[in-house]
Amino acid sequence: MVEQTQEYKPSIQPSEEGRVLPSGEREFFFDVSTSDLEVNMGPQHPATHGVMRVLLRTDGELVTGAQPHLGYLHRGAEKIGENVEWLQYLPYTDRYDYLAAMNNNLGYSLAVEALMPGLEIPRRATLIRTICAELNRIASHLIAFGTYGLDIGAFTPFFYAFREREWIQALFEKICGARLTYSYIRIGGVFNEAPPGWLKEVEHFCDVFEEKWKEYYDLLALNHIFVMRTKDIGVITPEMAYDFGLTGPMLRGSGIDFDLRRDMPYMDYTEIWEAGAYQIPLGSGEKGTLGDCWDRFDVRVKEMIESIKIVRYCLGVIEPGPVLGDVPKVIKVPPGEAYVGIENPRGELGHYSHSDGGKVAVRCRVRGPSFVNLAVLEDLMPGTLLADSVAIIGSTDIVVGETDR
Amino acid sequence: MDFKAIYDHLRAVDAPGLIEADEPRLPDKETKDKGRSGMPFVRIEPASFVDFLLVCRDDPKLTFELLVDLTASDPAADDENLWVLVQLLSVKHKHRLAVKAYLPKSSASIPSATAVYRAAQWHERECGEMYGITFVGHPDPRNILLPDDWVGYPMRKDYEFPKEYHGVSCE
Amino acid sequence: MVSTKEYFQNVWDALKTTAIGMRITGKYLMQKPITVQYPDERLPIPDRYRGIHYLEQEKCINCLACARACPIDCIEMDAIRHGKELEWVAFTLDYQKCMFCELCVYPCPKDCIHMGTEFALVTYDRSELNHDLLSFQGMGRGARIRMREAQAKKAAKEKAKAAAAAKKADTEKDADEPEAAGAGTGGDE
Amino acid sequence: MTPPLALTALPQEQVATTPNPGGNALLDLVNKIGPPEWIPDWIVALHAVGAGVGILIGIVSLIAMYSVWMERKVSGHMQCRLGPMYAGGWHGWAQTIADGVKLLMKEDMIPTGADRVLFIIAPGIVLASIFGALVAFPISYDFYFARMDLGIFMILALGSTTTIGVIMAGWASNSKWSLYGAMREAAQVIAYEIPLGLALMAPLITLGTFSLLDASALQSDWFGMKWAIFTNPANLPAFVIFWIAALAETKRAPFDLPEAESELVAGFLTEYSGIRWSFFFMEEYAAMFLMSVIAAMFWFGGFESPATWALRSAGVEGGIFFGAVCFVTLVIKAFAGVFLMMWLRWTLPRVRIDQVMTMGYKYLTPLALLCVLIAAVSEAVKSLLF
Repeated sequence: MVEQTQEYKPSIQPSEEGRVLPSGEREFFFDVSTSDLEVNMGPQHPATHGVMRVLLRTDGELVTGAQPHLGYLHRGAEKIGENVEWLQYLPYTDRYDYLAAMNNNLGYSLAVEALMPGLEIPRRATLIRTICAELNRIASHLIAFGTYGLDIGAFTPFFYAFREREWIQALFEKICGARLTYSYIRIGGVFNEAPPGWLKEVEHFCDVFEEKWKEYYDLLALNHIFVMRTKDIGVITPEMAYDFGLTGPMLRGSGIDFDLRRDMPYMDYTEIWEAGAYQIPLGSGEKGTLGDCWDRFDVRVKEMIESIKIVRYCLGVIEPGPVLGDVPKVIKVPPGEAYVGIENPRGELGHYSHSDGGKVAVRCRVRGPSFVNLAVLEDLMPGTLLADSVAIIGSTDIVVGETDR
Repeated sequence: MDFKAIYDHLRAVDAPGLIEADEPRLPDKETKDKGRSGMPFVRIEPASFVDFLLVCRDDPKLTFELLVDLTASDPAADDENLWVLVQLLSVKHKHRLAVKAYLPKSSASIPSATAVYRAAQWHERECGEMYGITFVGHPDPRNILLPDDWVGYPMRKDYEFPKEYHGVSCE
Repeated sequence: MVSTKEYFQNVWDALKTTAIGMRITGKYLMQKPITVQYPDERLPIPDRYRGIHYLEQEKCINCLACARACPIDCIEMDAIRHGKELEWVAFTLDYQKCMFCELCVYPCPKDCIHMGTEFALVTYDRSELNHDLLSFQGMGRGARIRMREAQAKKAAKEKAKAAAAAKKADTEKDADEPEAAGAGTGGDE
Repeated sequence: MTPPLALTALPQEQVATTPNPGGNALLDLVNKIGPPEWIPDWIVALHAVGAGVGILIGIVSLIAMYSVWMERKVSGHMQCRLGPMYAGGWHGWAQTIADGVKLLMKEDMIPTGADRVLFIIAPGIVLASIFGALVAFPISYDFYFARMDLGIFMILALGSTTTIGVIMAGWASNSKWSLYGAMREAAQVIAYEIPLGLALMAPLITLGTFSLLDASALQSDWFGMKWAIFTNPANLPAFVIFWIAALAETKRAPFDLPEAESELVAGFLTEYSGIRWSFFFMEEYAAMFLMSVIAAMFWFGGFESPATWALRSAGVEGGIFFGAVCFVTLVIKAFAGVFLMMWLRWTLPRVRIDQVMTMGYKYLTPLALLCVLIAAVSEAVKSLLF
């Protein structure tokens, strides 16, 4: 963090003819005067990743203050949750973090299932859920990778990232019929069985992706200009990360070894971890300071390859079987409250469901990781250059659908 | 630590404002109790909210470094209380704790947790605009998601949807 | 200040990583693109695609299960019952609201509402998006064009088939009994 | 004392291959046709100049148009896409023409609060300066707009005048983003003029001339491959430095800071639309072409290639066919340069403004000076040895 203690001393000295103001001060006339410039970055700006507005105070190229303004995409999703049935709320969860809709479905389903103690989730359903969630994590990180390149000014990686993302979307299209808002993982399992040959295609994707991933890393992450642009920028110290409640890659980028999949396991992630299928990439401060933008970016890029490993493990152990537990057509949830946090691509996605035993939720809270991660912006921005502010916003990897809900 | 151990430890260190633990229970037909599923809670006194969080954060056996979530809930339109719910998470010990405080709807106010966890800042702004809860000592108590001139607290159960907003019909 | 070593290291790194990047982009310059020219070529649409609905009207029993399952209440249906027969008044789906979640498909007891593969919903007027599922008029321009194309194709196929059959019949007739043809014509006379 | 360096030692027989030193080929052509006696000379001259301007505008428009099309195709294929495919039929060759027509038809918008006069004349200044610089661009040995002994000086001087237009555009737009773009442009161009000029010194020392035509003629040996980049060890690093500086001068990625779209929306172009915007666009591509021509002329043999050498040894020299071969050689070389610029653009991320300054002042300028030194020393050694 750079301390902002600059004061301006105009090069032209004030003239003697000044008048005395009512406050007793003397007013001088300057030929040249400087002042901070207030710039609205957004609501429509290429670097804000949606309709978010950041009010910047700049001193030339130097940013001296930043204030995020949210709410341009506020749709009252939590209120909707109190007015529709449990299953009917599922499509709305797609629309928080629209880049990782499978994970949102999963989080919501797990939160509702936590209130239904008798419900058994078939093993095949769990594995398909894991595969879908991890594939969607890759798809989401690909966007993070591509758009971060775009923020820094490299266009081509964005298209390479989209090429693979399109493939994942085509896979999802085959399994559930939608490309973005899947509504596939539902309470009690998944909506329908994977079509024949789908798992083979996923395996093929894994093979190809591992090759392409190396190219991504060479093309963008190790590029000298990219490294120079992102190292030592937006440093989040571990203390700061704790204080702001950061989760996910933002937390791991600061070198804190914490992943909900391993440390507070849900579904079958314990089994996968114990089988040694994946590691948890951490920010290392390899290129600059620990917890800078490069570290966060690096964690995201490396997580993609770890997700591939998880998918491969699941493909190895999956067996035929039912994919939906014993769920009635109109779901009635026993009274109770549950909070379930899962590892979304952006951090901990928490769903707090409160049921009074009826068909409709009493409270349907979503703890969006982007919302929390964005708060750190106010502290990171001052003292950086204008171009760095873009790099910092990009490295938080927010989805405005989730910050505003 | 599991919830039982955390609760016992909180009792042992005499955490300020701790009232009771609310654990899930099976339904009981005789007392017409519908039971409660889900997760256990700790209920605290709203007045000593900040002190309680400080204990949770700084006690070496608890070390809840992260305030994951702070939200409110309006259980029913005829209920006289609002709930404030806090989810704490310890990275070191890998455990969670859910904290709940009851606030009367007539005067919903609670000390702000911003001094303990800065993560609470935006969550509190959201609770403030959605439920009309006053967080005493919050450094920046503006609306965050709603426009500054919004009337009413939309997430309350007795909220009535406006007929129009700035000349735009909402029917 | 940077040290001398760092100075030249920077120069070297910049040149090297630029060369690596250029190798990758240059490689793709030589490769075949992966995109398709959309209106001319189309990617195959999977069977489960969630496009515009279609309704098997004769199966429907007006039970309202789909309308009730809809999270946004975009399905409206009404029918008058004459004994076992249903006289349909309306079955509309408002695509201004619909979010293609497929929740209306599962509860159907008669399995009569489906998600189609048509996705082109562009219209000149919002009111056109309130589709009447009872007729094809509501299916959108692209759907109508493709429907017409499909019908034309089918008709052409049938015509060809009929022609082939006729020809085959003719040749068979010719081959089997050439006199019979003459007899036939004679009969006509 | 050593004898005078190669700076003054122009091989006379090679200079003689460029006829009519100091004249204007167009004027000669008009004179050859022989207008009636009663038409005053100045009218003839005016017509010649008019024809020259017409040819120049035609060339610039064609270059800009096809550079844009090429950029879109190159970027498309690098990104596994196709780029424009419809307009015109074959690979969308008419796409830029269609875009140009669209831009002409667009509403002419001037933002409220803009300085109208500056806003309107800024694109003109930008375009005029690049046209001015292109006057020194020779089409072949016999056909050029102006033969100047200090041609490269004029190109550099007029080429950097575009900055004034850009700053005017940024200031006049009454937009904060535009102002940022203009200020960045000012800082950047000033920083990169120095290494650009210094890097050019190396081949200038090698060749010993400031004139584009002479530079080309001097590289005609060795089967048309006596290119300056091979004849002096300092010229390759000098070319790299020149190229980086040229990217910065022409506002191309990774130095497209004045219009950095992810930071400044579109920089100084934010408020421009329609035909005015396309003027800036044309300037960018014409400048790219011009920089590539300079590189081709002073490093890569100019008009010279084995083809011209073969023609010359077969006795075909001068005349339309030889001129055409010269022109095609140069255009191929220049478009190779343009392609290299595009390749770099679609590979690299954008540099930050302080890094741009650091790179210009701390890396390129000293290294360029070193190149000049090496070039001079090696030329001296050469003139001693041979």
